[in-house]
Amino acid sequence: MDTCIQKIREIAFQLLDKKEVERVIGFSNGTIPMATSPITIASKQDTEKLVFNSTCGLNLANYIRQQKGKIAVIAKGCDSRNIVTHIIENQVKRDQIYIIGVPCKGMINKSKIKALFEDEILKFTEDGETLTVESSLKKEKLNKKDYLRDNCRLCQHRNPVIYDVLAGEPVEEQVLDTPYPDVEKIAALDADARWLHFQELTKNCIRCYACRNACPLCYCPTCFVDESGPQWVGKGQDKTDVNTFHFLRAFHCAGRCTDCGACAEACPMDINVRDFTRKLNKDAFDMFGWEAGLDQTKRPPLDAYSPDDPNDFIK
Amino acid sequence: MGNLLEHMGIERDRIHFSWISSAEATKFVDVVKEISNKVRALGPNTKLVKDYN
Amino acid sequence: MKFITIDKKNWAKGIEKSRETYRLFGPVKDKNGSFIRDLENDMLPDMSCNDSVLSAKSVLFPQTEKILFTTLDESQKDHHIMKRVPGDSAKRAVLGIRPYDAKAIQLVKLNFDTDDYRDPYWCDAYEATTFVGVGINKPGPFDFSTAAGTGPFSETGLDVLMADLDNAYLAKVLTDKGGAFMTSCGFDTAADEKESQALFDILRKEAEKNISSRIDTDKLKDKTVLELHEAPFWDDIAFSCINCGTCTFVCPTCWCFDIQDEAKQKSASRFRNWDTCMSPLFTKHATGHNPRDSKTQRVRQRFMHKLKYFLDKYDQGIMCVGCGRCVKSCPVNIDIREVCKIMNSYEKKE
Amino acid sequence: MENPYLPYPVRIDDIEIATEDKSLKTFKFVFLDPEDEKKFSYRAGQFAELSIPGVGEIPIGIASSPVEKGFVKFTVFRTGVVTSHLHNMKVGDIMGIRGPLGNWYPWDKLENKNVVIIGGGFAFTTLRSSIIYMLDPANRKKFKNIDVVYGARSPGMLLYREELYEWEKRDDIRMHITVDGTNDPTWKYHKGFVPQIVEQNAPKADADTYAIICGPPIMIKFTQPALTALGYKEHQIIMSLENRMKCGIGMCGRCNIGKELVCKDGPVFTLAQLNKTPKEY
Repeated sequence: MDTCIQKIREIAFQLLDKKEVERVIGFSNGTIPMATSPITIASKQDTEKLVFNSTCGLNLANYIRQQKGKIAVIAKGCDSRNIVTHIIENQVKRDQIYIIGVPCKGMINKSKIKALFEDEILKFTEDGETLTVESSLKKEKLNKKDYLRDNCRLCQHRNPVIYDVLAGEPVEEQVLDTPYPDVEKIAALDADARWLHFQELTKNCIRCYACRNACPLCYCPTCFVDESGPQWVGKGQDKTDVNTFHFLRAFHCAGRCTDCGACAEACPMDINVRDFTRKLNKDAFDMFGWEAGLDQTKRPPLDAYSPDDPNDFIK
Repeated sequence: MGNLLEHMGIERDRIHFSWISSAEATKFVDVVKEISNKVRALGPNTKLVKDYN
Repeated sequence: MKFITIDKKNWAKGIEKSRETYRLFGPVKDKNGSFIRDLENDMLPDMSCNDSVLSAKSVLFPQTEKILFTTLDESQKDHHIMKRVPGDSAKRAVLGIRPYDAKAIQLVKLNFDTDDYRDPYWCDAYEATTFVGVGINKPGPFDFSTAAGTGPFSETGLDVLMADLDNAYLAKVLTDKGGAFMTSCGFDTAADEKESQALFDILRKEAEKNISSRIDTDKLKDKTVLELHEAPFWDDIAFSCINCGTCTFVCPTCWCFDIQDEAKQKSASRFRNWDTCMSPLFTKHATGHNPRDSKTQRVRQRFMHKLKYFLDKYDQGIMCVGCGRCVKSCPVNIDIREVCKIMNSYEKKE
Repeated sequence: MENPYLPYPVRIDDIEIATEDKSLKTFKFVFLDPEDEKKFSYRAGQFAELSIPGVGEIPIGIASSPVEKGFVKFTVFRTGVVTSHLHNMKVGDIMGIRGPLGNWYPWDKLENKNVVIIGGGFAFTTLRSSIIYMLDPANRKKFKNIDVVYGARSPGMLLYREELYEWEKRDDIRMHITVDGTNDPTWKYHKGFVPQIVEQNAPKADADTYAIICGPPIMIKFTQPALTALGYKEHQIIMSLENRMKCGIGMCGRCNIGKELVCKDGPVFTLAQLNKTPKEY
């Protein structure tokens, strides 16, 4: 991916130079190791600030709504699928968005890397498949493949599904025999163990709503947890309220989630919120053969009625 | 929804979806009876109940 | 001034002994870091842990706290008359609190304990609490506490400051409260005052040398509120923000809260919960009008409050102790050090 | 010191529909414990939190006047969860009041001055409190001329109509009542928006004249230039703000404009003060 950044910068420069777009949305370097930050660029001189590497785990589709004029956005496979979902849901118009597609080999799991070190990481560099990570106590050379985020490990759409230009050669797609091993693992437990799993999962949740706010799907003007008349969910730390927030939010993403992993990436408490959404993704796939964001012409399954709906409650 | 709650460890029989027209009174009664019986068999729910102290 | 040496072999026993008088809080390791928790039964504080993910503010200011209650049952004599939840005035001690978190509590105190009103929940908890801090021998890369008016061995707000000397702790008793706690543990091996202080000075200097991260706040005071408020840089700072509450919840000095009522059957309760200026709901009027409707306005509020309004209002420095938690936790890496730099160096163009 | 979050228990003594569209009701409360009434000693311009257990609290300006004893009155617009619940409550119901909160109109400074009171719509509550206070026989001589400009959408939307017409008959207060429009041929007062009526009828400013404004943001915005045109300086324009509040005692942090907290440092500010703060209200 090192080479694609040159390409991204060139494309962005040209677009701004020729005034084809007003702004380019991409990533810039962060102020701390393993951090990148979404950035918007309006001048071609600033295109040098753009970076793209395997720490760009957020989803830039989250930044393209309600922008003025035409904008360009850098999109990984999952980002592009969320752009498709935005188009279907009338959040953006296709001709307002210039998509700079980036074939993606996966983003890294920052928590897993941090867990290797007793102290803070001071330096992180990436060279192809090798990650070099340094703290004051030690220096580790890691194989990127071993430190991918779970959603990237299980990703079957690494190449953008929609784009105006590609900033790199398409990468080989992974084909998985069991695309939902995580869901199956939980499903294999008995009911009480499953319950405990989810209780343990959300135990540290502080309801900062980073998961919701990092999610490109969560654009409701008033989220159900913020609604006061009627108030659906209590606002405190009661575990029932915390869980209700998580499973209802997940349900609102049913058939729309691309498993981009931005929710888990954003969580300051390292909660794998995907344990909720993945189950719904699997159901959407098993029941409707549906994966979100692949086709601009089809509405998500929970958004449409079909006479051959596999559910039996309509009888 | 039912699937997700079941996945989280809530018994499947505690949640029920049905399509009943306002004209189908007997169906409504039947469905409610069926659900009540199922839930009664499960006993009191302890999950997703607010601690209230 | 009194110094006490505590052999680490005696530490656990002493802490257990203190439970006769104190309810204990301290850092506990969890899967993604340490948390300050109520140390139930025989749990011991993890004194070796790196910084806790959340600060120690929750000991005095829990994220959710029931403050009032009543019955709605009209057959009861005092129905609909709210009463205070019986306070827990039992003595408590926070073990292993970081010096910057203790300083933060002093800043928060300016809000909760004022000439006009005293918040009884926070203040009662504060008065019941003994703060037993531990100096930071090796500050991490995000620690800019020395530039924020505290430091790895700062004594402000602590009752005891301990230094970790591998096999032993050297405790400096700073207040009577601290002395009482040490006595309750049975820690009474006095150490030589002069030598001990010299050792603390060395440790402090070593630790402070390790801090390379800093912020400059010297010019903030001289700028007007409106000059900074109307400055052109806020949109750029706010662009990446997703408006989650992470920065405010992990912050040891953020004290804003919400008050919410809940009713179940015949009982009604009033709670307070942490709130965040990042949420549009924070300032939204019932009419729908919102004085801080845009993300930029909310991000600006956070930094203006910490780095300008607080400074002007209390003249006690900025409302930041340099712990670096918000820098580490922000999902989009908005860095208060960078924002402070931009604000501090801003010169309005005529 | 007492718990500032603990409301005084009160009983609803009377409920009056205040406007023709029934969106506003005036509630009269009596303290269950007479001692609490003494503790709830307030000045005109202050507000209080009306507290309904299990539902929530709302900050509302006090409509009764310190010179009225034995009860407190609030006029409440039905808009959110708590106000809707309150509108459905009955005489005799028990709830709570927490306060008095915030500052008040600067009565010391206004002594021996001409006072112009300007209000619009629902925001006439603390202004009613102020007028009753100033007209009290013990107080009237402390003030020089009193002018009142008060407007609403239509005659039926004016608050405290009976009192307005009574004041109209007096010679120690000049009333300028206005409505945006009306089909009533017997309407004998002004027609037009408040800023325009201010410009036409309010006295020109001299060093001894102060204006007190309370109204919706749009009215405040357009009344300011009218006052400036009449020669009012920014320290002579006194305004009462409202922002979302929870604690009412300056602790919960949401109602700030710059370093000032509307609930504690306000709600009353001079335009001179407001011009130094961000316009986040």
